[in-house]
Amino acid sequence: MVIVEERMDSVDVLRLEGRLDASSANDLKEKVNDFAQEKRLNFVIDMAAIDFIDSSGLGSLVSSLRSVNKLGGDIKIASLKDAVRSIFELTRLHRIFEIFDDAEAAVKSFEV
Amino acid sequence: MVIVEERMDSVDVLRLEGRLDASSANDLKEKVNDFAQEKRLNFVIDMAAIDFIDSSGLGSLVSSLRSVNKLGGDIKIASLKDAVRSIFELTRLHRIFEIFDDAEAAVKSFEV
Amino acid sequence: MQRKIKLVIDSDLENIALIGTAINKLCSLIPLSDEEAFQMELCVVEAVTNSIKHAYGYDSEHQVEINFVLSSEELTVDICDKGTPLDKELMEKKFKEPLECDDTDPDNVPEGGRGLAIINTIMDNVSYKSEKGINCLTMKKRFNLLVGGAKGPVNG
Amino acid sequence: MQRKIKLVIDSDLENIALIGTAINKLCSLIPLSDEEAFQMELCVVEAVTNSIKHAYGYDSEHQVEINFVLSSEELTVDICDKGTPLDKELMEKKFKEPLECDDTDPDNVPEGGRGLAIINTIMDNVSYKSEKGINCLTMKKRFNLLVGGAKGPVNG
Ligand SMILES: Nc1ncnc2c1ncn2[C@@H]1O[C@H](COP(=O)(O)OP(=O)(O)O)[C@@H](O)[C@H]1O
Ligand SMILES: Nc1ncnc2c1ncn2[C@@H]1O[C@H](COP(=O)(O)OP(=O)(O)O)[C@@H](O)[C@H]1O
Repeated sequence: MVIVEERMDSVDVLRLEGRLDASSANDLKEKVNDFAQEKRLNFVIDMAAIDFIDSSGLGSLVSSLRSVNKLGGDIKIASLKDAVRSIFELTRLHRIFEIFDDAEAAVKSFEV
Repeated sequence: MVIVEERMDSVDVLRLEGRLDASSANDLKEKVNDFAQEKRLNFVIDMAAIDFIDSSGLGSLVSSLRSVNKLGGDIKIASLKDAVRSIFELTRLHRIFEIFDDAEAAVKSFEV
Repeated sequence: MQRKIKLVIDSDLENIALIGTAINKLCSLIPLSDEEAFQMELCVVEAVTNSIKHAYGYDSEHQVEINFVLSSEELTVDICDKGTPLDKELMEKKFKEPLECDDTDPDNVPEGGRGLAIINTIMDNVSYKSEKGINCLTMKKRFNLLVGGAKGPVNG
Repeated sequence: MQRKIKLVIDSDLENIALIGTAINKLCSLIPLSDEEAFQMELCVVEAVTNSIKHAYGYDSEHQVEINFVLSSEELTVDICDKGTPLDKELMEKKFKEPLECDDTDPDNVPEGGRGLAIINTIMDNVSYKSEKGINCLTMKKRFNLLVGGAKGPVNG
Protein backbone atom coordinates (compact mmCIF):
# COMPACT_ATOMS: atom_id res chain seq x y z
CA MET A 1 0.00 0.00 0.00
CA VAL A 2 1.08 3.55 -0.70
CA ILE A 3 0.01 6.55 1.42
CA VAL A 4 -0.04 9.92 -0.32
CA GLU A 5 -0.31 12.89 2.05
CA GLU A 6 -2.01 16.16 1.28
CA ARG A 7 -3.08 19.03 3.50
CA MET A 8 -6.39 20.79 2.77
CA ASP A 9 -7.40 23.66 5.07
CA SER A 10 -6.24 22.29 8.40
CA VAL A 11 -7.12 18.69 7.63
CA ASP A 12 -4.64 15.96 6.67
CA VAL A 13 -5.90 13.97 3.72
CA LEU A 14 -4.30 10.53 3.45
CA ARG A 15 -4.90 8.98 0.04
CA LEU A 16 -4.40 5.22 0.25
CA GLU A 17 -3.48 3.16 -2.82
CA GLY A 18 -3.44 -0.60 -3.18
CA ARG A 19 -4.44 -3.12 -0.53
CA LEU A 20 -5.22 -2.28 3.10
CA ASP A 21 -4.60 -5.67 4.72
CA ALA A 22 -2.50 -7.22 7.49
CA SER A 23 0.72 -6.35 5.66
CA SER A 24 -0.09 -2.63 5.51
CA ALA A 25 -2.38 -2.06 8.52
CA ASN A 26 0.52 -0.94 10.72
CA ASP A 27 1.72 1.57 8.10
CA LEU A 28 -1.56 3.43 8.43
CA LYS A 29 -1.61 3.31 12.24
CA GLU A 30 1.96 4.61 12.39
CA LYS A 31 1.26 7.40 9.94
CA VAL A 32 -1.73 8.59 11.96
CA ASN A 33 0.23 8.35 15.22
CA ASP A 34 3.12 10.34 13.74
CA PHE A 35 0.76 13.15 12.79
CA ALA A 36 -1.03 12.97 16.15
CA GLN A 37 2.30 13.54 17.92
CA GLU A 38 2.55 16.81 15.99
CA LYS A 39 -0.96 17.68 17.17
CA ARG A 40 -2.43 17.15 13.73
CA LEU A 41 -5.62 15.39 14.71
CA ASN A 42 -8.14 15.79 11.91
CA PHE A 43 -7.92 13.33 9.04
CA VAL A 44 -9.67 12.34 5.88
CA ILE A 45 -8.79 8.86 4.65
CA ASP A 46 -9.41 8.83 0.91
CA MET A 47 -9.85 5.23 -0.24
CA ALA A 48 -10.59 5.87 -3.93
CA ALA A 49 -7.56 3.79 -4.91
CA ILE A 50 -8.04 0.99 -2.38
CA ASP A 51 -9.02 -2.20 -4.22
CA PHE A 52 -9.07 -4.49 -1.24
CA ILE A 53 -9.62 -4.25 2.50
CA ASP A 54 -9.87 -6.99 5.12
CA SER A 55 -10.57 -7.18 8.85
CA SER A 56 -6.96 -6.21 9.67
CA GLY A 57 -7.30 -3.12 7.48
CA LEU A 58 -10.60 -2.22 9.10
CA GLY A 59 -8.99 -2.80 12.50
CA SER A 60 -6.29 -0.26 11.69
CA LEU A 61 -8.98 2.31 10.91
CA VAL A 62 -10.85 1.63 14.17
CA SER A 63 -7.64 1.81 16.17
CA SER A 64 -6.59 5.08 14.47
CA LEU A 65 -10.02 6.57 15.10
CA ARG A 66 -9.83 5.66 18.76
CA SER A 67 -6.42 7.19 19.28
CA VAL A 68 -7.26 10.53 17.63
CA ASN A 69 -10.70 10.65 19.30
CA LYS A 70 -8.95 10.47 22.66
CA LEU A 71 -7.02 13.62 21.75
CA GLY A 72 -10.09 15.45 20.49
CA GLY A 73 -9.58 14.76 16.77
CA ASP A 74 -11.54 12.81 14.18
CA ILE A 75 -11.16 10.61 11.10
CA LYS A 76 -13.60 10.74 8.18
CA ILE A 77 -13.64 8.29 5.31
CA ALA A 78 -14.04 9.25 1.64
CA SER A 79 -14.48 7.64 -1.78
CA LEU A 80 -15.19 3.99 -1.09
CA LYS A 81 -15.39 1.63 -4.04
CA ASP A 82 -18.52 -0.53 -3.99
CA ALA A 83 -16.78 -3.72 -2.90
CA VAL A 84 -14.92 -1.92 -0.12
CA ARG A 85 -18.09 -0.19 1.05
CA SER A 86 -19.85 -3.55 1.22
CA ILE A 87 -17.25 -4.76 3.73
CA PHE A 88 -17.80 -1.66 5.87
CA GLU A 89 -21.48 -2.53 5.83
CA LEU A 90 -20.97 -6.23 6.48
CA THR A 91 -18.99 -5.37 9.61
CA ARG A 92 -21.31 -2.45 10.52
CA LEU A 93 -18.36 -0.06 10.61
CA HIS A 94 -20.27 2.38 8.43
CA ARG A 95 -22.03 3.25 11.68
CA ILE A 96 -18.77 4.19 13.41
CA PHE A 97 -17.24 6.29 10.64
CA GLU A 98 -18.67 9.23 8.78
CA ILE A 99 -18.34 8.30 5.11
CA PHE A 100 -18.32 10.85 2.27
CA ASP A 101 -18.47 10.57 -1.50
CA ASP A 102 -15.22 12.48 -1.96
CA ALA A 103 -12.35 13.94 0.03
CA GLU A 104 -13.50 17.55 -0.53
CA ALA A 105 -16.87 16.92 1.09
CA ALA A 106 -15.17 15.13 3.97
CA VAL A 107 -12.76 18.06 4.52
CA LYS A 108 -15.64 20.54 4.46
CA SER A 109 -17.46 18.58 7.16
CA PHE A 110 -14.70 19.56 9.58
CA GLU A 111 -15.38 23.29 9.06
CA VAL A 112 -18.67 23.47 10.92
CA MET B 1 -14.71 -22.57 -24.87
CA VAL B 2 -18.22 -22.28 -26.27
CA ILE B 3 -19.01 -22.29 -30.00
CA VAL B 4 -22.18 -20.50 -31.06
CA GLU B 5 -23.28 -21.27 -34.64
CA GLU B 6 -25.09 -18.90 -36.93
CA ARG B 7 -25.74 -19.01 -40.66
CA MET B 8 -25.54 -15.73 -42.64
CA ASP B 9 -26.22 -15.94 -46.40
CA SER B 10 -24.48 -19.23 -47.20
CA VAL B 11 -21.66 -18.74 -44.74
CA ASP B 12 -21.37 -20.45 -41.35
CA VAL B 13 -20.39 -18.01 -38.66
CA LEU B 14 -18.82 -19.65 -35.62
CA ARG B 15 -18.72 -17.31 -32.65
CA LEU B 16 -16.13 -18.52 -30.16
CA GLU B 17 -16.32 -17.61 -26.47
CA GLY B 18 -13.69 -18.12 -23.79
CA ARG B 19 -10.23 -19.57 -24.27
CA LEU B 20 -8.97 -21.16 -27.49
CA ASP B 21 -6.15 -23.32 -26.10
CA ALA B 22 -5.03 -26.95 -26.08
CA SER B 23 -8.12 -27.99 -24.15
CA SER B 24 -10.50 -26.58 -26.77
CA ALA B 25 -8.49 -26.73 -30.03
CA ASN B 26 -10.01 -30.08 -30.99
CA ASP B 27 -13.56 -28.82 -30.45
CA LEU B 28 -13.03 -26.24 -33.17
CA LYS B 29 -11.40 -28.68 -35.59
CA GLU B 30 -14.23 -31.18 -35.09
CA LYS B 31 -16.89 -28.56 -35.58
CA VAL B 32 -15.36 -27.42 -38.87
CA ASN B 33 -14.93 -31.01 -40.04
CA ASP B 34 -18.55 -31.85 -39.19
CA PHE B 35 -19.74 -28.95 -41.35
CA ALA B 36 -17.30 -29.83 -44.12
CA GLN B 37 -18.82 -33.32 -44.30
CA GLU B 38 -22.14 -31.66 -45.06
CA LYS B 39 -20.42 -29.65 -47.79
CA ARG B 40 -20.61 -26.44 -45.80
CA LEU B 41 -17.20 -25.04 -46.59
CA ASN B 42 -17.23 -21.29 -46.05
CA PHE B 43 -16.68 -20.06 -42.52
CA VAL B 44 -16.28 -16.91 -40.53
CA ILE B 45 -14.69 -17.42 -37.14
CA ASP B 46 -15.83 -14.56 -34.93
CA MET B 47 -13.39 -14.17 -32.04
CA ALA B 48 -14.95 -11.12 -30.35
CA ALA B 49 -15.46 -13.12 -27.15
CA ILE B 50 -12.09 -14.92 -27.18
CA ASP B 51 -9.94 -13.62 -24.32
CA PHE B 52 -7.02 -15.94 -24.79
CA ILE B 53 -5.39 -17.89 -27.60
CA ASP B 54 -2.16 -19.90 -27.64
CA SER B 55 -0.17 -21.82 -30.22
CA SER B 56 -2.48 -24.85 -29.93
CA GLY B 57 -5.47 -22.61 -30.64
CA LEU B 58 -3.71 -21.04 -33.61
CA GLY B 59 -2.77 -24.54 -34.80
CA SER B 60 -6.46 -25.54 -34.82
CA LEU B 61 -7.23 -22.55 -37.05
CA VAL B 62 -4.41 -23.41 -39.48
CA SER B 63 -5.47 -27.05 -39.60
CA SER B 64 -9.12 -26.11 -40.18
CA LEU B 65 -8.12 -23.70 -42.92
CA ARG B 66 -6.09 -26.38 -44.66
CA SER B 67 -8.85 -28.95 -44.60
CA VAL B 68 -11.53 -26.63 -46.02
CA ASN B 69 -9.10 -25.13 -48.56
CA LYS B 70 -8.57 -28.63 -49.92
CA LEU B 71 -12.30 -28.89 -50.57
CA GLY B 72 -12.51 -25.46 -52.17
CA GLY B 73 -13.76 -23.57 -49.11
CA ASP B 74 -12.30 -20.81 -46.97
CA ILE B 75 -12.11 -19.50 -43.40
CA LYS B 76 -12.05 -15.81 -42.57
CA ILE B 77 -11.39 -14.37 -39.15
CA ALA B 78 -13.35 -11.53 -37.53
CA SER B 79 -13.30 -9.29 -34.44
CA LEU B 80 -9.93 -9.89 -32.83
CA LYS B 81 -9.26 -8.29 -29.45
CA ASP B 82 -5.96 -6.41 -29.36
CA ALA B 83 -4.11 -9.00 -27.31
CA VAL B 84 -5.32 -11.84 -29.53
CA ARG B 85 -4.43 -9.91 -32.68
CA SER B 86 -0.93 -9.34 -31.33
CA ILE B 87 -0.42 -13.13 -31.15
CA PHE B 88 -1.55 -13.52 -34.76
CA GLU B 89 1.05 -10.92 -35.67
CA LEU B 90 3.78 -12.42 -33.49
CA THR B 91 3.33 -15.75 -35.28
CA ARG B 92 2.80 -14.07 -38.68
CA LEU B 93 -0.53 -15.86 -39.10
CA HIS B 94 -2.19 -12.56 -40.02
CA ARG B 95 -0.58 -13.22 -43.41
CA ILE B 96 -2.34 -16.59 -43.81
CA PHE B 97 -5.81 -15.52 -42.76
CA GLU B 98 -7.97 -12.71 -44.02
CA ILE B 99 -8.94 -10.76 -40.91
CA PHE B 100 -11.99 -8.46 -40.71
CA ASP B 101 -13.20 -5.97 -38.14
CA ASP B 102 -16.54 -7.72 -37.73
CA ALA B 103 -18.39 -10.85 -38.84
CA GLU B 104 -20.66 -8.97 -41.26
CA ALA B 105 -17.72 -7.64 -43.27
CA ALA B 106 -16.16 -11.10 -43.31
CA VAL B 107 -19.40 -12.68 -44.57
CA LYS B 108 -19.71 -10.02 -47.28
CA SER B 109 -16.20 -10.79 -48.53
CA PHE B 110 -17.44 -14.24 -49.61
CA GLU B 111 -20.03 -12.70 -51.93
CA VAL B 112 -17.64 -11.44 -54.60
CA MET C 1 -15.90 -32.51 -13.93
CA GLN C 2 -13.69 -30.91 -11.34
CA ARG C 3 -10.93 -28.39 -11.84
CA LYS C 4 -8.35 -27.86 -9.16
CA ILE C 5 -5.35 -25.68 -8.44
CA LYS C 6 -3.09 -25.58 -5.42
CA LEU C 7 -1.42 -22.34 -4.33
CA VAL C 8 1.47 -22.32 -1.86
CA ILE C 9 3.18 -19.38 -0.17
CA ASP C 10 5.74 -18.90 2.54
CA SER C 11 4.09 -17.68 5.73
CA ASP C 12 4.92 -14.02 5.17
CA LEU C 13 2.20 -11.35 5.19
CA GLU C 14 3.82 -9.83 2.09
CA ASN C 15 2.73 -12.86 0.05
CA ILE C 16 -0.96 -12.51 0.87
CA ALA C 17 -1.54 -10.04 -1.97
CA LEU C 18 -0.43 -12.77 -4.40
CA ILE C 19 -2.96 -15.23 -2.99
CA GLY C 20 -5.78 -12.69 -2.87
CA THR C 21 -5.18 -11.48 -6.42
CA ALA C 22 -5.04 -15.01 -7.81
CA ILE C 23 -8.17 -16.17 -5.95
CA ASN C 24 -10.18 -13.13 -7.04
CA LYS C 25 -9.37 -13.70 -10.68
CA LEU C 26 -9.90 -17.47 -10.48
CA CYS C 27 -13.45 -16.66 -9.37
CA SER C 28 -14.03 -15.02 -12.75
CA LEU C 29 -14.09 -18.57 -14.16
CA ILE C 30 -17.33 -19.24 -12.31
CA PRO C 31 -20.58 -17.32 -12.38
CA LEU C 32 -19.91 -15.08 -9.41
CA SER C 33 -20.48 -11.34 -9.48
CA ASP C 34 -17.51 -9.03 -8.92
CA GLU C 35 -18.76 -8.43 -5.39
CA GLU C 36 -18.95 -12.15 -4.71
CA ALA C 37 -15.43 -12.63 -6.11
CA PHE C 38 -14.23 -9.90 -3.75
CA GLN C 39 -15.92 -11.71 -0.87
CA MET C 40 -14.22 -15.01 -1.79
CA GLU C 41 -10.89 -13.15 -1.87
CA LEU C 42 -11.69 -11.63 1.53
CA CYS C 43 -12.46 -15.01 3.14
CA VAL C 44 -9.29 -16.60 1.79
CA VAL C 45 -7.19 -13.62 2.88
CA GLU C 46 -8.71 -13.75 6.39
CA ALA C 47 -7.93 -17.46 6.67
CA VAL C 48 -4.39 -17.17 5.33
CA THR C 49 -3.73 -14.20 7.63
CA ASN C 50 -4.94 -16.31 10.57
CA SER C 51 -2.55 -19.13 9.66
CA ILE C 52 0.39 -16.73 9.48
CA LYS C 53 -0.58 -14.80 12.64
CA HIS C 54 -1.98 -17.46 14.93
CA ALA C 55 -0.77 -20.84 13.67
CA TYR C 56 2.80 -19.66 12.93
CA GLY C 57 3.07 -16.57 15.17
CA TYR C 58 4.33 -14.45 12.24
CA ASP C 59 7.29 -16.79 11.65
CA SER C 60 7.84 -16.63 7.88
CA GLU C 61 9.78 -19.90 7.60
CA HIS C 62 6.67 -22.04 7.11
CA GLN C 63 4.15 -22.57 4.37
CA VAL C 64 0.46 -22.05 3.84
CA GLU C 65 -1.26 -24.16 1.22
CA ILE C 66 -4.52 -23.23 -0.48
CA ASN C 67 -6.54 -25.70 -2.53
CA PHE C 68 -9.06 -24.16 -4.90
CA VAL C 69 -11.50 -26.73 -6.28
CA LEU C 70 -14.26 -25.96 -8.77
CA SER C 71 -17.01 -28.44 -9.37
CA SER C 72 -20.10 -27.75 -11.41
CA GLU C 73 -22.08 -26.19 -8.56
CA GLU C 74 -19.68 -25.45 -5.77
CA LEU C 75 -16.39 -23.77 -5.01
CA THR C 76 -14.36 -25.38 -2.23
CA VAL C 77 -11.28 -23.69 -0.83
CA ASP C 78 -9.20 -25.10 1.93
CA ILE C 79 -6.40 -23.31 3.71
CA CYS C 80 -3.87 -25.55 5.41
CA ASP C 81 -0.98 -24.94 7.78
CA LYS C 82 1.25 -27.06 10.01
CA GLY C 83 1.29 -24.70 13.00
CA THR C 84 -0.59 -24.43 16.29
CA PRO C 85 -4.13 -25.58 15.62
CA LEU C 86 -7.21 -23.42 16.03
CA ASP C 87 -9.30 -24.27 19.08
CA LYS C 88 -12.56 -25.57 17.62
CA GLU C 89 -14.65 -24.32 20.55
CA LEU C 90 -13.24 -20.84 20.04
CA MET C 91 -14.12 -21.15 16.37
CA GLU C 92 -17.71 -22.11 17.10
CA LYS C 93 -17.96 -19.25 19.57
CA LYS C 94 -16.62 -16.80 16.95
CA PHE C 95 -19.09 -18.15 14.41
CA LYS C 96 -21.96 -17.32 16.75
CA GLU C 97 -20.77 -13.81 17.57
CA PRO C 98 -22.75 -11.35 15.52
CA LEU C 99 -20.81 -8.92 13.37
CA GLU C 100 -23.41 -6.40 14.45
CA CYS C 101 -22.11 -4.21 17.25
CA ASP C 102 -24.82 -2.38 19.11
CA ASP C 103 -22.62 0.39 20.29
CA THR C 104 -21.57 3.22 18.03
CA ASP C 105 -18.93 4.46 20.49
CA PRO C 106 -15.58 3.60 18.86
CA ASP C 107 -14.14 2.73 22.28
CA ASN C 108 -16.53 -0.18 22.50
CA VAL C 109 -15.89 -1.43 18.99
CA PRO C 110 -13.28 -4.18 18.93
CA GLU C 111 -10.21 -3.60 16.77
CA GLY C 112 -9.86 -7.22 15.64
CA GLY C 113 -11.49 -10.57 16.05
CA ARG C 114 -13.80 -10.38 13.06
CA GLY C 115 -12.03 -12.76 10.67
CA LEU C 116 -13.81 -16.01 11.46
CA ALA C 117 -17.20 -14.28 11.78
CA ILE C 118 -16.73 -12.72 8.33
CA ILE C 119 -15.85 -16.10 6.82
CA ASN C 120 -18.85 -17.74 8.46
CA THR C 121 -21.20 -14.98 7.27
CA ILE C 122 -20.07 -15.10 3.65
CA MET C 123 -19.53 -18.81 3.08
CA ASP C 124 -22.22 -21.49 2.88
CA ASN C 125 -20.23 -23.99 4.91
CA VAL C 126 -17.07 -23.78 7.02
CA SER C 127 -15.27 -26.60 8.82
CA TYR C 128 -11.90 -27.17 10.45
CA LYS C 129 -9.81 -30.29 10.81
CA SER C 130 -6.48 -30.90 12.48
CA GLU C 131 -4.94 -34.26 11.64
CA LYS C 132 -1.35 -35.51 11.84
CA GLY C 133 -0.04 -32.00 12.34
CA ILE C 134 -1.88 -30.61 9.32
CA ASN C 135 -4.65 -28.11 10.00
CA CYS C 136 -7.16 -27.25 7.29
CA LEU C 137 -9.98 -24.75 7.30
CA THR C 138 -12.40 -25.76 4.55
CA MET C 139 -14.96 -23.36 3.16
CA LYS C 140 -17.61 -23.92 0.52
CA LYS C 141 -19.67 -21.59 -1.61
CA ARG C 142 -22.45 -22.88 -3.85
CA PHE C 143 -23.21 -21.10 -7.06
CA ASN C 144 -25.70 -21.55 -9.81
CA LEU C 145 -24.52 -22.05 -13.36
CA LEU C 146 -27.71 -20.56 -14.75
CA VAL C 147 -27.98 -17.34 -12.78
CA GLY C 148 -25.15 -15.36 -11.20
CA GLY C 149 -22.45 -13.34 -12.83
CA ALA C 150 -23.14 -14.63 -16.35
CA LYS C 151 -19.45 -15.12 -16.93
CA GLY C 152 -20.01 -18.22 -19.05
CA PRO C 153 -19.86 -21.87 -18.08
CA VAL C 154 -17.20 -23.40 -15.85
CA ASN C 155 -15.71 -25.35 -18.70
CA GLY C 156 -15.31 -22.24 -20.82
CA MET D 1 12.33 -8.00 -1.25
CA GLN D 2 10.99 -11.02 -3.06
CA ARG D 3 7.44 -12.26 -3.24
CA LYS D 4 6.74 -15.80 -4.28
CA ILE D 5 3.81 -18.07 -4.95
CA LYS D 6 3.74 -21.68 -6.08
CA LEU D 7 0.87 -23.01 -8.21
CA VAL D 8 0.30 -26.73 -8.68
CA ILE D 9 -2.13 -28.53 -10.98
CA ASP D 10 -2.77 -32.09 -12.04
CA SER D 11 -1.51 -32.67 -15.58
CA ASP D 12 -4.89 -32.24 -17.22
CA LEU D 13 -5.40 -29.72 -20.03
CA GLU D 14 -8.66 -28.64 -18.35
CA ASN D 15 -6.63 -27.10 -15.50
CA ILE D 16 -4.59 -24.82 -17.74
CA ALA D 17 -7.24 -22.09 -17.71
CA LEU D 18 -6.79 -21.88 -13.93
CA ILE D 19 -3.05 -21.37 -14.29
CA GLY D 20 -3.36 -18.86 -17.12
CA THR D 21 -6.01 -16.81 -15.35
CA ALA D 22 -4.03 -16.68 -12.12
CA ILE D 23 -0.74 -15.78 -13.84
CA ASN D 24 -2.33 -13.02 -15.90
CA LYS D 25 -3.81 -11.38 -12.82
CA LEU D 26 -0.66 -11.82 -10.74
CA CYS D 27 1.10 -9.76 -13.41
CA SER D 28 -1.17 -6.83 -12.49
CA LEU D 29 0.94 -6.57 -9.32
CA ILE D 30 3.92 -5.48 -11.41
CA PRO D 31 4.20 -2.65 -13.89
CA LEU D 32 3.37 -4.63 -17.01
CA SER D 33 0.88 -3.45 -19.59
CA ASP D 34 -2.21 -5.58 -20.26
CA GLU D 35 -0.56 -6.82 -23.44
CA GLU D 36 2.58 -7.81 -21.56
CA ALA D 37 0.49 -9.61 -18.93
CA PHE D 38 -1.23 -11.50 -21.75
CA GLN D 39 2.17 -12.45 -23.13
CA MET D 40 3.34 -13.74 -19.73
CA GLU D 41 0.14 -15.81 -19.54
CA LEU D 42 0.81 -17.12 -23.05
CA CYS D 43 4.36 -18.22 -22.23
CA VAL D 44 3.30 -20.00 -19.05
CA VAL D 45 0.39 -21.70 -20.84
CA GLU D 46 2.72 -22.85 -23.64
CA ALA D 47 5.17 -24.31 -21.13
CA VAL D 48 2.50 -26.01 -19.02
CA THR D 49 0.87 -27.43 -22.16
CA ASN D 50 4.26 -28.82 -23.20
CA SER D 51 4.72 -30.54 -19.85
CA ILE D 52 1.29 -32.16 -20.09
CA LYS D 53 1.64 -33.10 -23.77
CA HIS D 54 5.28 -34.03 -24.13
CA ALA D 55 6.63 -34.76 -20.65
CA TYR D 56 3.55 -36.70 -19.49
CA GLY D 57 2.01 -37.77 -22.83
CA TYR D 58 -1.41 -36.44 -21.79
CA ASP D 59 -1.51 -38.68 -18.71
CA SER D 60 -3.43 -36.64 -16.14
CA GLU D 61 -2.17 -38.52 -13.06
CA HIS D 62 0.88 -36.30 -12.64
CA GLN D 63 1.54 -32.78 -11.49
CA VAL D 64 2.93 -29.61 -12.97
CA GLU D 65 4.35 -27.03 -10.59
CA ILE D 66 4.74 -23.34 -11.40
CA ASN D 67 6.84 -20.99 -9.28
CA PHE D 68 6.09 -17.30 -9.73
CA VAL D 69 8.76 -15.09 -8.17
CA LEU D 70 8.68 -11.31 -8.14
CA SER D 71 11.75 -9.35 -7.26
CA SER D 72 12.07 -5.61 -7.62
CA GLU D 73 13.12 -5.67 -11.27
CA GLU D 74 12.41 -9.12 -12.60
CA LEU D 75 9.70 -11.72 -12.86
CA THR D 76 10.92 -15.32 -12.82
CA VAL D 77 8.57 -18.18 -13.58
CA ASP D 78 9.61 -21.77 -13.63
CA ILE D 79 7.49 -24.66 -14.83
CA CYS D 80 8.47 -28.05 -13.48
CA ASP D 81 7.42 -31.60 -14.25
CA LYS D 82 8.70 -35.10 -13.45
CA GLY D 83 8.13 -36.60 -16.91
CA THR D 84 10.25 -37.26 -19.98
CA PRO D 85 12.76 -34.44 -20.21
CA LEU D 86 12.96 -32.00 -23.11
CA ASP D 87 15.94 -32.57 -25.39
CA LYS D 88 18.09 -29.45 -24.92
CA GLU D 89 19.44 -29.57 -28.46
CA LEU D 90 15.90 -29.63 -29.81
CA MET D 91 15.11 -26.66 -27.57
CA GLU D 92 18.07 -24.65 -28.87
CA LYS D 93 17.05 -25.51 -32.43
CA LYS D 94 13.47 -24.37 -31.76
CA PHE D 95 14.78 -21.15 -30.21
CA LYS D 96 16.64 -20.38 -33.42
CA GLU D 97 13.73 -21.14 -35.75
CA PRO D 98 12.15 -17.89 -36.79
CA LEU D 99 8.44 -17.48 -36.17
CA GLU D 100 8.42 -15.77 -39.54
CA CYS D 101 7.22 -18.13 -42.25
CA ASP D 102 8.05 -16.96 -45.73
CA ASP D 103 5.28 -18.86 -47.39
CA THR D 104 1.71 -17.63 -47.34
CA ASP D 105 0.36 -20.94 -48.66
CA PRO D 106 -1.44 -22.55 -45.69
CA ASP D 107 -0.20 -25.98 -46.78
CA ASN D 108 3.33 -24.89 -46.02
CA VAL D 109 2.50 -23.34 -42.67
CA PRO D 110 3.11 -25.75 -39.81
CA GLU D 111 0.17 -26.51 -37.54
CA GLY D 112 2.20 -26.75 -34.35
CA GLY D 113 5.73 -26.44 -33.10
CA ARG D 114 5.62 -22.75 -32.21
CA GLY D 115 5.49 -22.96 -28.41
CA LEU D 116 9.18 -22.76 -27.54
CA ALA D 117 9.84 -20.14 -30.22
CA ILE D 118 7.04 -17.96 -28.80
CA ILE D 119 8.47 -18.28 -25.30
CA ASN D 120 11.96 -17.43 -26.51
CA THR D 121 10.69 -14.40 -28.44
CA ILE D 122 8.72 -12.92 -25.56
CA MET D 123 10.96 -13.67 -22.59
CA ASP D 124 14.32 -12.04 -21.81
CA ASN D 125 15.89 -15.29 -20.72
CA VAL D 126 14.90 -18.96 -20.96
CA SER D 127 16.75 -21.97 -19.60
CA TYR D 128 16.02 -25.63 -18.93
CA LYS D 129 17.34 -28.00 -16.31
CA SER D 130 16.70 -31.67 -15.70
CA GLU D 131 18.02 -32.92 -12.37
CA LYS D 132 17.10 -35.95 -10.24
CA GLY D 133 14.00 -36.56 -12.30
CA ILE D 134 12.73 -32.99 -11.95
CA ASN D 135 12.64 -30.91 -15.13
CA CYS D 136 12.27 -27.15 -14.93
CA LEU D 137 11.93 -24.57 -17.67
CA THR D 138 12.88 -21.19 -16.21
CA MET D 139 11.91 -17.95 -17.88
CA LYS D 140 12.68 -14.41 -16.87
CA LYS D 141 11.21 -11.05 -17.79
CA ARG D 142 12.76 -7.81 -16.64
CA PHE D 143 10.56 -4.83 -15.99
CA ASN D 144 11.13 -1.32 -14.91
CA LEU D 145 9.45 0.00 -11.81
CA LEU D 146 9.51 3.54 -13.16
CA VAL D 147 8.09 3.06 -16.64
CA GLY D 148 5.79 0.28 -17.79
CA GLY D 149 2.14 -0.28 -17.03
CA ALA D 150 2.01 2.28 -14.20
CA LYS D 151 0.13 -0.18 -12.02
CA GLY D 152 1.87 1.03 -8.87
CA PRO D 153 4.87 -0.38 -7.06
CA VAL D 154 5.50 -4.06 -6.42
CA ASN D 155 4.99 -3.69 -2.70
CA GLY D 156 1.58 -2.06 -3.16
N1 LIG E 1 -5.55 -20.66 11.65
C1 LIG E 1 -5.60 -20.48 12.99
N2 LIG E 1 -4.75 -21.15 13.79
C2 LIG E 1 -4.78 -20.98 15.11
N3 LIG E 1 -5.62 -20.15 15.76
C3 LIG E 1 -6.49 -19.43 15.02
C4 LIG E 1 -6.52 -19.56 13.60
N4 LIG E 1 -7.49 -18.74 13.13
C5 LIG E 1 -8.04 -18.14 14.21
N5 LIG E 1 -7.44 -18.54 15.36
C6 LIG E 1 -7.82 -18.11 16.73
O1 LIG E 1 -9.16 -17.60 16.67
C7 LIG E 1 -9.19 -16.23 17.09
C8 LIG E 1 -10.22 -15.44 16.28
O2 LIG E 1 -9.79 -15.31 14.92
P1 LIG E 1 -10.41 -14.18 14.02
O3 LIG E 1 -11.89 -14.21 14.18
O4 LIG E 1 -9.91 -14.38 12.64
O5 LIG E 1 -9.90 -12.80 14.61
P2 LIG E 1 -8.40 -12.25 14.83
O6 LIG E 1 -7.50 -13.04 13.94
O7 LIG E 1 -8.48 -10.81 14.46
O8 LIG E 1 -8.10 -12.45 16.30
C9 LIG E 1 -7.77 -15.73 16.92
O9 LIG E 1 -7.48 -14.63 17.76
C10 LIG E 1 -6.96 -16.98 17.24
O10 LIG E 1 -6.84 -17.14 18.64
N1 LIG F 1 8.28 -29.89 -21.36
C1 LIG F 1 8.71 -30.68 -22.38
N2 LIG F 1 9.07 -31.95 -22.13
C2 LIG F 1 9.48 -32.74 -23.11
N3 LIG F 1 9.57 -32.37 -24.41
C3 LIG F 1 9.22 -31.13 -24.73
C4 LIG F 1 8.77 -30.22 -23.74
N4 LIG F 1 8.49 -29.04 -24.35
C5 LIG F 1 8.77 -29.22 -25.66
N5 LIG F 1 9.20 -30.47 -25.90
C6 LIG F 1 9.64 -30.99 -27.23
O1 LIG F 1 9.95 -29.86 -28.04
C7 LIG F 1 9.12 -29.86 -29.22
C8 LIG F 1 8.77 -28.43 -29.61
O2 LIG F 1 7.91 -27.84 -28.66
P1 LIG F 1 7.03 -26.59 -29.04
O3 LIG F 1 7.91 -25.59 -29.72
O4 LIG F 1 6.35 -26.11 -27.80
O5 LIG F 1 5.97 -27.10 -30.11
P2 LIG F 1 4.83 -28.24 -30.00
O6 LIG F 1 4.58 -28.47 -28.56
O7 LIG F 1 3.65 -27.66 -30.71
O8 LIG F 1 5.41 -29.43 -30.69
C9 LIG F 1 7.93 -30.69 -28.86
O9 LIG F 1 7.30 -31.26 -29.99
C10 LIG F 1 8.55 -31.75 -27.94
O10 LIG F 1 9.17 -32.75 -28.70
